[in-house]
Amino acid sequence: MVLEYQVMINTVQYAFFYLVFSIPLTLSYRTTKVINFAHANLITYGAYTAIFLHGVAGLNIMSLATVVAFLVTGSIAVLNNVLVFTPLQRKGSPPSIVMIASMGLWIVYKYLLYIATDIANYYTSRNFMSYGRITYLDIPRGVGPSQALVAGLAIALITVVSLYVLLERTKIGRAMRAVADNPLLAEISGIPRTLVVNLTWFVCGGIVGAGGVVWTSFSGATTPEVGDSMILQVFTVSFVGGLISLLRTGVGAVLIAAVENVGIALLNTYFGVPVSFKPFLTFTTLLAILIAFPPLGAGGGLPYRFLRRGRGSD
Amino acid sequence: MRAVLEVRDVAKYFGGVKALDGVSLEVPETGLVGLIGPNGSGKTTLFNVVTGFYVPDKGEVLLRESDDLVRIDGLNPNEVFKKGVVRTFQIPRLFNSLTVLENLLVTPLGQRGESLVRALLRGSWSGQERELARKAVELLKMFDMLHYANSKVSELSVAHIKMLETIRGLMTPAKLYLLDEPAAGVDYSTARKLFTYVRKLRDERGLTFLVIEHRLEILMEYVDYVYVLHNGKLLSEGKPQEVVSDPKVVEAYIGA
Amino acid sequence: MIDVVGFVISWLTIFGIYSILSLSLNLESGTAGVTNFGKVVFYGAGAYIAATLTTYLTLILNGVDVTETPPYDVRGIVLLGELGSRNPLMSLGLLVLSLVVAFVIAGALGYLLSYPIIRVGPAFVGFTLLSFGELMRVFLQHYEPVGGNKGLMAIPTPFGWVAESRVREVAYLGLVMGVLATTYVVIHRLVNSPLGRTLRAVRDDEVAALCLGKHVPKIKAKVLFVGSGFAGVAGVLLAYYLTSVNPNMFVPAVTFNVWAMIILGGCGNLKGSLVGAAVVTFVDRVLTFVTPYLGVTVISPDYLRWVIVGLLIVVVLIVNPRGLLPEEPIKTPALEVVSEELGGGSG
Amino acid sequence: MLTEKLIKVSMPAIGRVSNTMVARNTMALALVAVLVLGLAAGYGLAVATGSGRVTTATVGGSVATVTVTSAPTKKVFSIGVTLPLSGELSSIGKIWEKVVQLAFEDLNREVQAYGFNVEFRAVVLDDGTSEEKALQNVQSFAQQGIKVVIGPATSAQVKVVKSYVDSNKIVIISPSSTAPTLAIPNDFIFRTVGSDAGQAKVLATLAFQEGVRKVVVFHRNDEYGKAFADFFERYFKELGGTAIKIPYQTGLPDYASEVAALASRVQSEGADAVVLIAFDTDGANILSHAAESPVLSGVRWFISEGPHSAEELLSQAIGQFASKVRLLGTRPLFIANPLYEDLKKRMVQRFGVEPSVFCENLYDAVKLAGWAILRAGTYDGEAIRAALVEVAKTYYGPSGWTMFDPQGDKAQQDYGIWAIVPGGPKGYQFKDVGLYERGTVIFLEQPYQ
Repeated sequence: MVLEYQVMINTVQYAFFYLVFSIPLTLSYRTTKVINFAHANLITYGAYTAIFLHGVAGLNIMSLATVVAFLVTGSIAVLNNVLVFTPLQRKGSPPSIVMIASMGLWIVYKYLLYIATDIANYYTSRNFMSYGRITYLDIPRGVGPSQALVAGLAIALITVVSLYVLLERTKIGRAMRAVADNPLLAEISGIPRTLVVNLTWFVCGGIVGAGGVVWTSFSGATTPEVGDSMILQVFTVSFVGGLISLLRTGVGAVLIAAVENVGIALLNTYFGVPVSFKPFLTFTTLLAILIAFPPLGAGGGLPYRFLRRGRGSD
Repeated sequence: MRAVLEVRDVAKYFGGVKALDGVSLEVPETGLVGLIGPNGSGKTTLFNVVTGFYVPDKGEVLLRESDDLVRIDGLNPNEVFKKGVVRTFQIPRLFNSLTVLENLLVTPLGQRGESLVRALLRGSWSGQERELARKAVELLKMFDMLHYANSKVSELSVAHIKMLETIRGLMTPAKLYLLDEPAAGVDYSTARKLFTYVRKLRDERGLTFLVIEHRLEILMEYVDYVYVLHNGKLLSEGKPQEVVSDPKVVEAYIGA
Repeated sequence: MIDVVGFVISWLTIFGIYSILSLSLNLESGTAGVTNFGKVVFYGAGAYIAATLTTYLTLILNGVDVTETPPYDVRGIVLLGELGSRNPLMSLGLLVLSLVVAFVIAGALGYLLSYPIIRVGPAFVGFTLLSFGELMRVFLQHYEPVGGNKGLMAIPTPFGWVAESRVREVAYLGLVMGVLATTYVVIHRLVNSPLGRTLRAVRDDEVAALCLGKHVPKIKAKVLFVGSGFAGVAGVLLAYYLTSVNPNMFVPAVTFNVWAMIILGGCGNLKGSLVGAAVVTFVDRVLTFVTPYLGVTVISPDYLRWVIVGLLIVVVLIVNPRGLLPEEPIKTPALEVVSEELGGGSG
Repeated sequence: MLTEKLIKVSMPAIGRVSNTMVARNTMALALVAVLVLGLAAGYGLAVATGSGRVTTATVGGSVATVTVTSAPTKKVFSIGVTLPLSGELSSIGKIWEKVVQLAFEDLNREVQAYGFNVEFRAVVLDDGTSEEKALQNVQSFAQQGIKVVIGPATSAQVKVVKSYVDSNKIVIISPSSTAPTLAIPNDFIFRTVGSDAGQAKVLATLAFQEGVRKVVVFHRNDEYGKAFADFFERYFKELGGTAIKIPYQTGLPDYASEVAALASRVQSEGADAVVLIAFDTDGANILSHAAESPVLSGVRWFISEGPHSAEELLSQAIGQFASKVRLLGTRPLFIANPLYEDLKKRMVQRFGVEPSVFCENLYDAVKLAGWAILRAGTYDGEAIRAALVEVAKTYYGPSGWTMFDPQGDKAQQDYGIWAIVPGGPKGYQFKDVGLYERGTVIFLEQPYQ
């Protein structure tokens, strides 16, 4: 095997990131039926919370950054919901309109961050348009795995375990699932839907932001485009899960991470395929999956919409 | 009387739930047949199977084509429509941003102006369009809705929305009309009016109807045959007065 | 002194190109409800078709061996600069050829792309098309015959043979306006026809449309054919206007700009698309006259412009999803029939 | 100064407006109205500053005020400057903006010292590193009657404006476009920097001279990276080496997978060096991942000018990596040029930033433009073009001699060798350690022990 061991480590590392970024996407879509473009901002804002803490306030404590980022991006997600998504849904706007509104939000947040980086640059004369890797004080380092791998593992584990406990073992989690399965019925049976939805947004937004913090300990240089340039991959991962299944989303995270790391390294080393084909590989995988296994149920196209439980089987 | 629709031993399962479990029924030509049953008894599922939304797990759905009965299960909803089955929905599915007139005009098949090239040549379809518009006007007049012709659906009352969905189906000559609770949410006199129209259409034009309805007191007055579904199975069938006096039916309704 | 005529010409030209895009997007997304986030695919395809056809054919028809001197090579570029403006007939012929081929190929691409997108629900359509745009960009970057990363430049323009630059600009503006008028008439007719009615029905409720016998996937494919075809034509006009294409011009941001135009103007209203395109392009241009004198460095006006655009999208959707101009009723002879009846009834 | 205050005051005001306008129908329209009014006001301001006898001119930057106290008949020439203040190159663009400010101040002082009663004024626009915007900016300049434009930055942008400026006779001086496809004679495009071919040759010589025979060229998959890699391969082969090219996609969130694939390839090919052709963000990203790879830490690294002066490269990890792999880079530079050292010093004094790549080329572009306008004697594109060629023949600036070749590109570009060494406020710093002279690289010092 000529493949560098780094390829394997990167696969694991990316799988962690995709997991942490996609699971909340799937969960928030499942509960609220909003295709959220502004998901990209949550990643970026998480990362930039850490960067501003580091570059402006001089703090490099990851646990602190993670908590702050969780609060910041969680609040942003709730704010989006309260100010934009809920009013739209209440007016009976179709999902496509809500999606386009989230696109508007995405643009706003994106350029607000640019403005913030410019202001920060003006006052500190540091370059925030491209910010080098942050070495955190509170994560073990030295020989062995990198900080990002340790933190990535931790955050992925915490996310998966806490979501499992939250969804499966608590009352709130059951309420969240009930809202996801049948919002109308949930409301009738006395579940405070608004609260549950806002809570979902907060948790989902917060997890993504925390993942963004870990990103700053991994990426060689973070830019305000980080979320945008990753959003298609993150959506691809969630699409593998049909935007419904958290388990399949996890499988998608590993699959896409493997395609992007092992796949391209193999193709380059043995077939001379340029490394620059990496995005091509990702999107071809997405299209292939969509064509071979079209999503069923609400996420499916017209011919598949009513095949929720499969043709004659299940 | 020959059957227009024949459902033979149809079953449809959702996970462990047997939504339909071996249902057989017939709708005769120019019949006005009722389909009743408590909530969750599989009435709408049956409509969905007949109109191609679901593929039955078992059994056949047959539709008359001149002298033969042909299978229509497994066809897509649009193909089922082309075969001559028109349906309405329990929760009306109208085109909300279109006017009442436009809603009616969507229905007819074979509109020349629906082709990409002909749509550009107004002359090629305006004659047909006028003809269809006159037909729509006639129907609207019949249901006393002409003055709403240019109103948007969102401006209509629930009763009118229900009526409009039924009228929309009538814009095309079909072998069979499936009406899913046409009188739900409609006041008593309007509901009676609606059923009177349906019956008149049946009598005058020889149309065939299969009607799901919860308001038995109205339905029983108009239909000539009734099927009762319960837990995905056929519980009873017969003339309205026979069914009403069937103790099994009474029990099912009270039990539910 | 400010050259007002020059300003108007350059503004109207870019307005025209964007209007064609916004009109076609309005047909697809406003009227038929296909959330097309991959508009840039067809725009880019059109631009590349024009660039490739024009550069290669100009060289070939002038007897240059393109295997020796390809148009993306510096020698080819110099030759194109010399040969491109010699023969009016050739320039105009290549224009017509590019327009036709771009419409057909971009349209066919749209038609074919409807295959994967009808397999996925409304939630996925936007992203599927968006990823396809990125796929195309990566492909173009690696495909050497269309210049790869270099792209193609020195594209001979249709009016390159006109000596006076102002006259040339006006002629090109005329061409753009002609194409825009054609687009408007065609799309206006499509919308105000039984087809347009069916499209709106599909947008409102595709399940109900399906139950009324409409072959929804086929209808969407048809719409994508027309919309993509016109986007391809807009791409042709862009390629001749910029005289240069490269893969990185066709990024998703272009699509979002067009979306902003149709949302501000009103989804479903064709005049709204024109208004949206006019406002956005006009503000952008006027800003270039103002910003140098503001002396701003801390906050880039460009960022501020995007924040405002984004906010407007959100606000318009919340306050009035129909945009500045609401959708108009479909104008067919049926309206006359009804008004006769209604008039006759009351009189 | 005043305008800066105005902006600072009006920004929160706009913010307030946008926060409160959530729910009312009229507010959307109001916002449009605010925008339009703002534009109108700004426009009035523009006209006022443009036509009146204003003695204080704001030049691009936020703090710059060129106070000129001279007779009211002074002639004012506007020069357009289109810079990538936002978008991909914005971190460099921001430094360039300051260079422009400095260059115009110097230019004005200089011409007035020579007794010309004129003033040059920069009309700075942001092109967002986008092609369409670059054209829009150049058109806008043209419509304001401006005949000389500095910029745009990238070759793709220059290509887009080329047809327009050629037919409208507007002189374009790009300080950083290096694409060989733009080496076209008799047009209105000038470039004050040498083409990639020259630097590729220097980099190939450097690598070969350092004893490297088989390299993997890891390059941006864009016009710059591709052309550079092709030239490098050609020259390196001529010298007798082997080069394997691996392009990587730009604009990615991170390059870890690419670096790992690079490592696999380096190992499987048994290459003894990596040549990295990158910009600043991607370069820094790649280097910091490479620093973690034992394979990539075991081969030599050579770098193009792109990542030079990027702040992220001065981290401890990359600094240590640099000395381990004895990282050397090339860049266009007339080494030990006192004018360049002076520019560097003044940039640090004035703005607290070191000049980044192409700053000296930009500075000279401004100076050349000014002197060419004076030499032409008339504000006319064709005359200025002719004058520019003449002026450049005898001009010597921070970038060295600026003579143009027949294609309008810098005829003689000198190249320097840089390294990352310990020192400076950040722990590590960039240091120019050698130069290229007649086919060989001469080291002035040995950066790594």
